[in-house]
Amino acid sequence: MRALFAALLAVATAVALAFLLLPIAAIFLRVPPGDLFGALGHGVTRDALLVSIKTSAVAHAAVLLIGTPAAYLLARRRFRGRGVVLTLIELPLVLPPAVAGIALLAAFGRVGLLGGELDALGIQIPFTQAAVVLAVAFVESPFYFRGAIAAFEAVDGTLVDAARTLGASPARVFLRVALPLAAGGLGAASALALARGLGEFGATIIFAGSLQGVTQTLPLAIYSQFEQDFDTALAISALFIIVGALLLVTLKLYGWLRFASIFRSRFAPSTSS
Amino acid sequence: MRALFAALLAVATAVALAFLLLPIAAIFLRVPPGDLFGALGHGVTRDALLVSIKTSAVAHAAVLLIGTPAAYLLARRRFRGRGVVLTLIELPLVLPPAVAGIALLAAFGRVGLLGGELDALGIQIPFTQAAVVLAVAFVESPFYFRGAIAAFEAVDGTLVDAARTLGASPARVFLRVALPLAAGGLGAASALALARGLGEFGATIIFAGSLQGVTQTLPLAIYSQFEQDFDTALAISALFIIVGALLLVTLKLYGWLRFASIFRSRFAPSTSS
Amino acid sequence: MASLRVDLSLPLRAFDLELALEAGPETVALVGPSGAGKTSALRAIAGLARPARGTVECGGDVWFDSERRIDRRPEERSVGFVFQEYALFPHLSVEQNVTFGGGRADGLLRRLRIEHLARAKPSELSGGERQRVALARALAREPRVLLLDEPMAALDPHTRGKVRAELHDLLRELALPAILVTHDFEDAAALADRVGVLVDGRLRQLGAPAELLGSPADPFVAEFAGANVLDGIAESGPVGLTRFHLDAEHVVYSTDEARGRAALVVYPWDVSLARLAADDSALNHLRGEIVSLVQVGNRVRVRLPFLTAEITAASAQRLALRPGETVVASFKATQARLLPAD
Amino acid sequence: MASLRVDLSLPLRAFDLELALEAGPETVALVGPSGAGKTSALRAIAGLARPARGTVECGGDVWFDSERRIDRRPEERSVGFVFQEYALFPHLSVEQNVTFGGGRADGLLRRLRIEHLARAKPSELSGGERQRVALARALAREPRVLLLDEPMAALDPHTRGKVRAELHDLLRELALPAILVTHDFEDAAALADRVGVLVDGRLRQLGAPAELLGSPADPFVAEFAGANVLDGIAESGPVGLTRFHLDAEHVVYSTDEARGRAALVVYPWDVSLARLAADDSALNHLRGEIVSLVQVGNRVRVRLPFLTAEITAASAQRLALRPGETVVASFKATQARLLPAD
Amino acid sequence: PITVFAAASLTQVLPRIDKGPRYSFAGSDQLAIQIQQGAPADVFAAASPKQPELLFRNGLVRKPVVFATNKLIVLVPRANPANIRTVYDLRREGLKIVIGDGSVPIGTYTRQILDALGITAEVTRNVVSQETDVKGIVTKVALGEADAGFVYLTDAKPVASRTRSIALPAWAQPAIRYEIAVVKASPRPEAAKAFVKKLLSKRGRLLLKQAGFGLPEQA
Ligand SMILES: Nc1ncnc2c1ncn2[C@@H]1O[C@H](COP(=O)(O)OP(=O)(O)OP(=O)(O)O)[C@@H](O)[C@H]1O
Ligand SMILES: Nc1ncnc2c1ncn2[C@@H]1O[C@H](COP(=O)(O)OP(=O)(O)OP(=O)(O)O)[C@@H](O)[C@H]1O
Ligand SMILES: [Mg+2]
Ligand SMILES: [Mg+2]
Repeated sequence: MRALFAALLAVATAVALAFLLLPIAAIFLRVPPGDLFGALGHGVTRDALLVSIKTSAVAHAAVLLIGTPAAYLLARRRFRGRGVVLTLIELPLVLPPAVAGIALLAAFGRVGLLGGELDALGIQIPFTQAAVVLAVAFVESPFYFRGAIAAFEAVDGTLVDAARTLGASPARVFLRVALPLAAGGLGAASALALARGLGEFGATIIFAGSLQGVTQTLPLAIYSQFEQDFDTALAISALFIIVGALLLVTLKLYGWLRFASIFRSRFAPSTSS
Repeated sequence: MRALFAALLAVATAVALAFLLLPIAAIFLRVPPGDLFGALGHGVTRDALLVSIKTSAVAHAAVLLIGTPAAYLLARRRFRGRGVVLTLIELPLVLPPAVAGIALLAAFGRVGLLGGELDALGIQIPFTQAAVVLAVAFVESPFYFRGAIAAFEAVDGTLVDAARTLGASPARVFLRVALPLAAGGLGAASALALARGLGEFGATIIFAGSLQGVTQTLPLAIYSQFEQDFDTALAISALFIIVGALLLVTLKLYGWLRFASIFRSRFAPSTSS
Repeated sequence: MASLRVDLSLPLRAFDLELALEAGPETVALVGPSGAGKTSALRAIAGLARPARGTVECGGDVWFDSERRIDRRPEERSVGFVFQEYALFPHLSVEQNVTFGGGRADGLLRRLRIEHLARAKPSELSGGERQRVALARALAREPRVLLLDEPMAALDPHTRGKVRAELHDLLRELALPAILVTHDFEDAAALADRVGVLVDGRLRQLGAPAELLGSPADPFVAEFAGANVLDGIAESGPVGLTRFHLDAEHVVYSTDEARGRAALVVYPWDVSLARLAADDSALNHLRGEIVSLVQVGNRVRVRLPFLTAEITAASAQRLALRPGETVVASFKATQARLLPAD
Repeated sequence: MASLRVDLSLPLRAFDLELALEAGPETVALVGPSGAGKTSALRAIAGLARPARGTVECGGDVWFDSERRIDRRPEERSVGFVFQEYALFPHLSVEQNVTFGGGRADGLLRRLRIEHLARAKPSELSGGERQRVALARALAREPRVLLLDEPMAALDPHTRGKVRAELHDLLRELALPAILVTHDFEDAAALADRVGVLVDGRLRQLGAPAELLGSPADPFVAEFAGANVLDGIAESGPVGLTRFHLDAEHVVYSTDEARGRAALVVYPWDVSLARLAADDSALNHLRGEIVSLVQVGNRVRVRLPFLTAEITAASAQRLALRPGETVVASFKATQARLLPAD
Repeated sequence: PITVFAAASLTQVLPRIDKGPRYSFAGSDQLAIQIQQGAPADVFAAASPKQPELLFRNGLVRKPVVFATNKLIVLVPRANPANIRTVYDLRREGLKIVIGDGSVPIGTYTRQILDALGITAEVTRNVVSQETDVKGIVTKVALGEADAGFVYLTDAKPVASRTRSIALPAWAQPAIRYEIAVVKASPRPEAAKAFVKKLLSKRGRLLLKQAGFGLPEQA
């Protein structure tokens, strides 16, 4: 009985890991190591890599900058319909990428909801890097939100109370207490979101199109490569997986430390203050 | 200063919500309510809906059944390289759907890694519903894993110790203590994973193809509808959003209760036992 | 000299907290069982909880007044709050914790003998050290009122004695209105000028420790102060005495007046023990088997079926008491107070 | 009758826990400051922590033996464990909690007077009730050893007194080997036949409460037992006395032998107070200002710069003591024990 | 029933010709990849000769045959905000034009016709997106995001209500041939061949014509 259960757990874990890792391994087995870095040679790949990095960085920064305070508010305020809001925030998760793309067009496109207003301002989003940024932000932000709200909810309320009785303004409470204490959770959420954003494909191609050096991200490049040269496509994919893995590892293992330390140093009190 | 900060939070939240919800709202504005339910009339839609429900259900069941014990083991055992494993599990998150599809083909395809073995067993996975199930499971399981592991880690260790001193076997500890106590977190993770699985597109179309009534899920149907009748496609998209929303709400608000109660009733001790 | 005036009603889950008290530059302790509303009271004073109605004033200015719609934010009230588990900021050093609200740390750290810990993180401190850091932090902004929520609860009794003494001296020096929450009557007696017993959100009694010991307002207070509380029926007895029936056969007498259901209160140290009942009319006798003997300091607590007696180790020796033996517990009718039953 | 024999060494973060003790059908208390290793000791006995070496035996059979590579799983050892915060299963009713390990609940619930709570969830219980449920659960499988980790700590002192008494009786009835962890010496003295003082993983002393009070092995134990501990330098003094220098001007005498740095131990209740030093050679006198007066029961604790005296409320009255006044504290040289300094 | 892998642009017409088989519609190249990976297809109908010929060379399919031709058109939103009348208007600065990626047939054809018309440079300047998929082009024009896009004549049908088509000079049209081939691995070669026959039959050709396809001169 005992042995049975132990075996059961072990098997389940083995199956799960095998299932998740086998396909990834398979890709590598398909790719001659030469191609792997050969892929980097491709102008297409390099351009795409740059676009991906640039757009992900901007999108992620935006998500952090806006998402963090928003998550803080949603985590601390208790208002009616809060549950609904929290659910709505996760809605984009359900959308098939194509639908997400259409949705973005319907909202920010030339003939979209805000098309007129944006036009008036002389802003045109579709087919620009701005569009890529929006698409990436749209698909990744729900992931960050989830994690960030949870992280802020986990911050011990009495520490906040303590800060207030010590005369700290809400802003100070946020910067000096909530943020540093939530840093761990925020870091993890940020990693997850960034990862998801990097892999974004469907929404981008519909909302931003695909133009080398402008809106063609790595996933788009991979896709267009399939049509031409399957092996290069695989090589780029493998490359992509490596990048992703490195990203996850760094962010997960060291990210939150950095994250935390930033705030500590940045907002650490000085007796003179 | 105080007002400023309060305003800042409010604005951030408003922007975030607007950004996430506007596109979704926009789609509905694009769709005449008539079409919305007209869409349900389409044979294609109905078939796709069925396929989606069927495959998601099976995939999700599999993920829960295998993922839960695996998550339990990973959450409780402390072994070297645990961090690595936890990261590998999240790797599929980074993959662009298309790459995921290729990866699955490379692993389970006829000429894939296991192609020979599977052939020998007379099993053919690609382009069958089994393939859809695998694709969905592959993209959704990392989400469940993350949540489930966290949920199990959150279970108070002394409760487990208590159960053991009361003579409970590991299996009993799992069923009677860990599972019910983690139910809340498991429910949430399950909801997120299911949502993600429903929207799956890229991996499915490559690994399972798009055969109406067999492997054509709702997202695929929407895509192929663009080819035939644009407005219907939009309508189905809108429909899809509604389904997704309902799903999330029910699962999030009531799901975990059900989840929990299942285990309570199922595994509740009876003085006779 | 600032004084704190509180008169408020705060709705809690199970009941409303009704608190009215005024404190000059003195320490007032709030004691009471868990869930009585002690912490809630402090939170209301600090502005962390909003009373349904009432007023909170400190010296001249008004912190809260439901009628005048005044409700100053916690950060605008000048309170020093020491939280139940100290609530130190785990990510900040001791010094950063203390100076969080502004002000300088070194003076306080020296005074509380923790200057050598200035750079340490709270997680590296012992319970006693944490408590001092919490105090220093609360005092750093020179608050006009000090609120302490079970400052000793998190300490092991070994450090507890020391810390209690230090805290006592500190409170005397500061001479501010200080509200000290505890559920230990001894802590309260040791640290406070006045003690209020809070039960289910109501102040049962407020007075000097000796007062509560000497004339407890109700059985609950008496029990809290360490007395034996026996339930029974009172009826008029011989000349100016009240006859009190514990049960069918056991009867005792009290000089207090009472009729019907009542509670008889007698302190363990007013109960003497003997092998045989000395025949003395004014004395109450209760015969019973010794359940347990516990030495505390130079005294021994002897537990009997009805009550507990506390006698000197010396006389316990002399009587050579053992568990299971039958003894007679005696106490004067004048020391048997009668209170209306709860 | 089963007896528990423990002799183990368990590596902890800061130090190794070295524990050797044998317990018959009696209650042995482990007291000590926070972090001393008390909980770890219980965990090792229950099989929740694995010692580096040693043996754990109960009655005939061996639960752990590093040499013979024996390590029975917790679920296969027959221990009843009451955890520090009770660790009741929040999702199960009281009855389900108690019967979790099998066995029937009703008898125990009745005996512990909680049968009316059978259907309640732990979250709906008071501290005292939780503790009883935890006890019932631990006893349901009729364990051969009972381990209690601070069973009283989570109680407010009001319920504490009652519960302590009940627990005492229960332990007597059960007559099992029981290890009771607490960091309160009074609880230990009240509940245990023998008390072990654990500090930094080492048993400083193990004996009957009276023994620890009467002849503490070291200053730490003495302090734990409530004594004044004064540091100073000892040198040979007049006829069979040891001269003990507290500082430049203050000197006291003891009948114990000691040289060099040492600790002087004297219990508060052995210290008497007077306005003027009675001239009595065998008596030690220390003059000082009263720091504080605290009434505890019918006694008053008077804190002076060097030590604390405990006198009867009556004599405190007679002397009309006030904080700030100067008094003379006296104690016999025979009551001033000298111990090697820590 | 047999399984037919067919180019997305055949989504509507094939079921009309024969509702028997199971169809999987996708980009011709995707289908090719899937067949290489062992997809259980019996018939492969592609929007260009490229992939069928490739698979034929690799011995995965039998000899492909041409069964339809197609034309390129310029698709513009019904509102036609850029007011485009002829292909030459596409040279105008600041337009938003969507074309196929060089890697997909629609892209290659588009480049050919632009060269033929000699307006490659000017038009390419206006290209805002190179789609890997005709759907992408159609969608963007249909939603009015792009001013114009080059697509197959047959792709205009589903979005007729939202767009208008601008014909391109016949002399510049590249030869766009749809080829169909029976997959070698097919377990039901007879049924597969039968399907191909149906497609080439009179009725098949008629329906293809109605759907807007051109027809190859009978072999
Ligand atoms: N924010 C709140 N809203 C409503 N009721 C509350 C709130 N916080 C606590 N309570 C309830 O008020 C009662 C008193 O809580 P409080 O913490 O003040 O008790 P306490 O005397 O401090 O107890 P303890 O001695 O255990 O700290 C409890 O029954 C609690 O459930
Ligand atoms: N699993 C562990 N591994 C290593 N060290 C541990 C472990 N658990 C606790 N410790 C350390 O062992 C020491 C004793 O811990 P323990 O909980 O036994 O002390 P304790 O006497 O029970 O304290 P308290 O009275 O606060 O409960 C502490 O310093 C703690 O940091
Ligand atoms: Mg409290
Ligand atoms: Mg402990």
